[in-house]
Amino acid sequence: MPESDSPGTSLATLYQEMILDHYRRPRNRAPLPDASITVERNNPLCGDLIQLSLAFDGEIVRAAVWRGQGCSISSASASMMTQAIAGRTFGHARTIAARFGAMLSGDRAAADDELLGDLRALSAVARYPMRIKCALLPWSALEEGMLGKRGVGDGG
Amino acid sequence: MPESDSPGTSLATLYQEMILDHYRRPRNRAPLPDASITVERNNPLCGDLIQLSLAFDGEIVRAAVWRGQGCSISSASASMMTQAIAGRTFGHARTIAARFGAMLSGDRAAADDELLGDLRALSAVARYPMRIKCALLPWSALEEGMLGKRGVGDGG
Amino acid sequence: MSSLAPRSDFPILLAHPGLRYLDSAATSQKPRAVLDAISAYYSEDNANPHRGAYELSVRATERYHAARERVARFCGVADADCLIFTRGTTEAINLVASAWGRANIRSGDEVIVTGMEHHANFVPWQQIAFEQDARFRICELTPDGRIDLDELRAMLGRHTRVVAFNHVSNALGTINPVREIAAIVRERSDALIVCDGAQGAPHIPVAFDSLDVDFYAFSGHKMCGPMGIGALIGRRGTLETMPPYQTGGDMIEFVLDYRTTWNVLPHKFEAGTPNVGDAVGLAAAADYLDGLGMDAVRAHELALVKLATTALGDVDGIHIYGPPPEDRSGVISFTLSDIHPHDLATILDGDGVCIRAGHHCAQPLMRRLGVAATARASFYIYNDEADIEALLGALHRARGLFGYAGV
Amino acid sequence: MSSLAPRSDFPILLAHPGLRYLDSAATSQKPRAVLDAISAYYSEDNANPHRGAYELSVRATERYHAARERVARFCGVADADCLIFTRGTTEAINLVASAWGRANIRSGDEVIVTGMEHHANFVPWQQIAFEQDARFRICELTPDGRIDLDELRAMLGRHTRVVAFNHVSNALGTINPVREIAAIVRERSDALIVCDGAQGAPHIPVAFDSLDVDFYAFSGHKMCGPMGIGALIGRRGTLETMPPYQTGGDMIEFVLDYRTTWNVLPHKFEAGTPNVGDAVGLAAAADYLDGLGMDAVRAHELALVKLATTALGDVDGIHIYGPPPEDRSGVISFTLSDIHPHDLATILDGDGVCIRAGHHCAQPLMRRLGVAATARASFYIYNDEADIEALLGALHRARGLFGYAGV
Ligand SMILES: Cc1ncc(COP(=O)(O)O)c(C=O)c1O
Ligand SMILES: Cc1ncc(COP(=O)(O)O)c(C=O)c1O
Repeated sequence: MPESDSPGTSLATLYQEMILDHYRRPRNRAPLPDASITVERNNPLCGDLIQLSLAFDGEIVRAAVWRGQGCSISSASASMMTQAIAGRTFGHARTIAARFGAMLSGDRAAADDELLGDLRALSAVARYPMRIKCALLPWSALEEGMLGKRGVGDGG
Repeated sequence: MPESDSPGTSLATLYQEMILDHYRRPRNRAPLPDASITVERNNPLCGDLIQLSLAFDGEIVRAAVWRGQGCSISSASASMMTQAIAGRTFGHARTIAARFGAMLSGDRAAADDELLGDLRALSAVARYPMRIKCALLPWSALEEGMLGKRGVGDGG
Repeated sequence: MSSLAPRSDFPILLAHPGLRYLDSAATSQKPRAVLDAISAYYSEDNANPHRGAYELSVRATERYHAARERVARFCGVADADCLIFTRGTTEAINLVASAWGRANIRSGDEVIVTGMEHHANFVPWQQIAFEQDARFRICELTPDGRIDLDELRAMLGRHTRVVAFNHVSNALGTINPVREIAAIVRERSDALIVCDGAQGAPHIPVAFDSLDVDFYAFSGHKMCGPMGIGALIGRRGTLETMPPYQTGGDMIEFVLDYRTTWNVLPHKFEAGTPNVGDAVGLAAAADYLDGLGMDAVRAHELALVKLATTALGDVDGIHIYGPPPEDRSGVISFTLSDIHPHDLATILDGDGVCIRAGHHCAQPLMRRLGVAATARASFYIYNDEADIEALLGALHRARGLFGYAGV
Repeated sequence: MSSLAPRSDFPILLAHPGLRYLDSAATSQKPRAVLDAISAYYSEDNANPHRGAYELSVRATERYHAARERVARFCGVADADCLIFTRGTTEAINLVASAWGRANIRSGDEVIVTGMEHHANFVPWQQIAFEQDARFRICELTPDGRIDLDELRAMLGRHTRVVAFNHVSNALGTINPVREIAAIVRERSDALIVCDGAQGAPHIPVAFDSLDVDFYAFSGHKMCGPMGIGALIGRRGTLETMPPYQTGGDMIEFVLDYRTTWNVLPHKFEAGTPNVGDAVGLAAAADYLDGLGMDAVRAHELALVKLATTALGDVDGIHIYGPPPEDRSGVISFTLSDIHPHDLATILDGDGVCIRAGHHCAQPLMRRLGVAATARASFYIYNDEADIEALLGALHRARGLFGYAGV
């Protein structure tokens, strides 16, 4: 559908330099031989595939790396996510994930939340419903990877 | 559907005394121990069932009897049919069958054809498309019963 | 007594003012709202769902998703992923008999159906039992046309693998006590319980989640929806552990050269391009029926069937099958003297009264009733007292035509 | 170049004036005539066919019968009883793989498909081969995306039980030489030949009776018809000797307690209430397409795809898959530099250009092409040169957004 207002601007926001940079030079895209857990997530309807490996150290995500194939949105999301959570407690990682999810559902406050750091570059995805799944794919893997992990500061 | 003109008259023609008489006192409804062939025909969508037994004598249908269950139309048709063909040559039976079929497709001349005798009482069926199958059921059995029989006077 | 739904909501009743449509158990008529919903979908939102990366396709996907949620809500299913869209009841039951049956029914097992089943809930079980070398058993009926629960109790045991029965009989109208039957089965066996709801969902409030059956199937076309759509509802655990039915697009996860993995529910059981248009139509039908209120639908049919049973009961030579009207849906199945049901239907049609005559896709039941066919009038939301009067008048005419006195 | 069909015949194109719908290989849009035919059926003639003894039901039966004859005529089938209505291609192929396959494929047999099949013509064969302990084999493709006929020749032999291939590839557009392939197969084996015509029937004149394949399957929704309907065409001898697929109402002759016999063709393969509404819609679609002329349809698509291939071929970084446009249907499958097809589709959607991105339900093919996904534009009767210009413009914009020069 032709967009109602300035598709150009909107798309330029979606595909801003930060996203393309993470797409073309993905961070933490490497094997992790001593991974505590590896989770695979795919979108069977488009073929996108993310493999996330996490190494835990007590209550901390010591390392997070990924592999897979996907569009710029899912790749940038995975790349930034691994940056954002590495070295963080489970509780912190969960908070980031929740804020990220809120941002994608259109929560303006979340889109301004400093906590999200670079991930805010993905805020425009909220306006592209068919791409939200792409952005969330690595986070869904993260959720499963941390399943049952209780983090410092977790309420319950 | 309500009929456009005088449903009463039309239905009274369909269910005229002759039909009801054959329905209630079916002719040739009996076993035929020395049958040359027995053919079964059914209408799976309504459950009507006709079993037709024929005994042949050279090129003649010596005897025709039937059994089965069905509505007044299929029963009367079977009853009258067996009367009409018993003792006739294959060729003659086929001619009757053809005229009967023509009558049911609405051929006025056939409906007046003396050859059909009592069977003309079924001419009103032509106006009830959903009942034509009923009237034809025994004839379809006859056709199979005579398959491959060459009758006197058959053109080819 | 007037109709529950405005007759003017139904284009076909407007097109044929004299139509006395008493064959809704075969298929229902459609309100304009349903036809408009289908047209609107194709005129505004049509695309292949799940597959596109453009907005129109997202809209089609959302319409399809919303239709599933809507229909799930209609029949009391909280977890909408457990509602699989099928072509109708027949396909839904075949799905279970084939996919679950082939994986779970073994030699020596027993598969139980009842003597009142529609062919759709009889033949698939008969065939899968034969194929798996299991024993096919038929639970007989009481003289007034109910499932004989004592016999069922006696049949059940550790060999029982499946118990399949209908919620409501299409041929008799009998409303079966689903929860009671389920309790009886659960107490005596580990059998899978499959309920054919083709005549349930359209006529009675259904709350699947509280029925305690494993599968429930129904058809859209019998509940004001279009043909070509229906549903199978199952339990997540059962659906997730059983193999898929048809394979192809949409239902896969990975297709390797020599191995394939399956998508999640509900997609796993919906191979190929989904029927979004008709699903949207079925959702509109659910809106329509819930707008009337399913309790009101049931009350309306009950009132009509009581009225009809009383009125027809006075006709000389009539025989009405099944339990008393309180325990029947809006169905009245009967024979009249020696007038064959087909002849009856033709004569009634002359007065615009549409009833069905035949075995009602229930030959095993007909054998048990000792008849080849019955006549069946069935009521729905657009029927009214005038329909019953027309039926009665036409029956008297039939008697007259067949030479019975008193017309 | 203008569109072949008036764009104003399509309500959705009127509703969305800026829509550049280039995803007809996924599903086509519907002309008003088709939507009207469906509404008119439900508004005037709706009843359960085959079963009623009243005029309305006879009319429904006749409408259904006429729809079958019409669709049979559309695809060159003289014996209309050999055209089985299914939900679509996927169900049609599952029917053959399941009903014919279970009865005929034995341990040691070989089942051959090609590397370009849609999952609907791949997974059912893979699964039935596995189930019957047969060998599943994949005939590879030539570098330009055709079936490698030399390899096929070499694979065929007395063990070959089935050869299944598509008439036209949905992912590449390749038009396969059906008759030539059939001749190759017949010469070297007794295999059953199954042709997936999902992308054939909508786009190319099809005369089943002269194709020399055993089965041909297609979907209504890809040829201007509604979703929820399609067809399987078979040969009378094959259909008559194979067991039924789904069981239930309409498809039976006698249902005895422990045995059932089957109805004649086509009913034997159509269990349950048929989808008359959508069959009538599909017949209207056949009317519509024959009104344009299927030769004209093919010529129009060929002209568009040639134009598009030339125009897109000049875009820096583009890679187009499949054979030259003369041997393709109206499909152009491509990738552009390092821009992921999904991103491409999103950017194009900004200009109202709807293309599909992904594996196109052909993961085995994607592996062979060495990509995870392609972008695919596909043309139909309502597309015109302006659609191609819009596509081209949007591709340039995508390059710009991804930082490629020359915009
Ligand atoms: C070549 C091919 N085969 C099979 C199918 C499956 O058709 P359907 O989804 O309508 O069953 C499609 C389209 O999705 C196709 O393009
Ligand atoms: C009780 C019952 N079960 C199953 C069916 C089959 O439904 P469908 O023909 O819509 O698949 C019907 C109606 O025909 C029915 O009344």
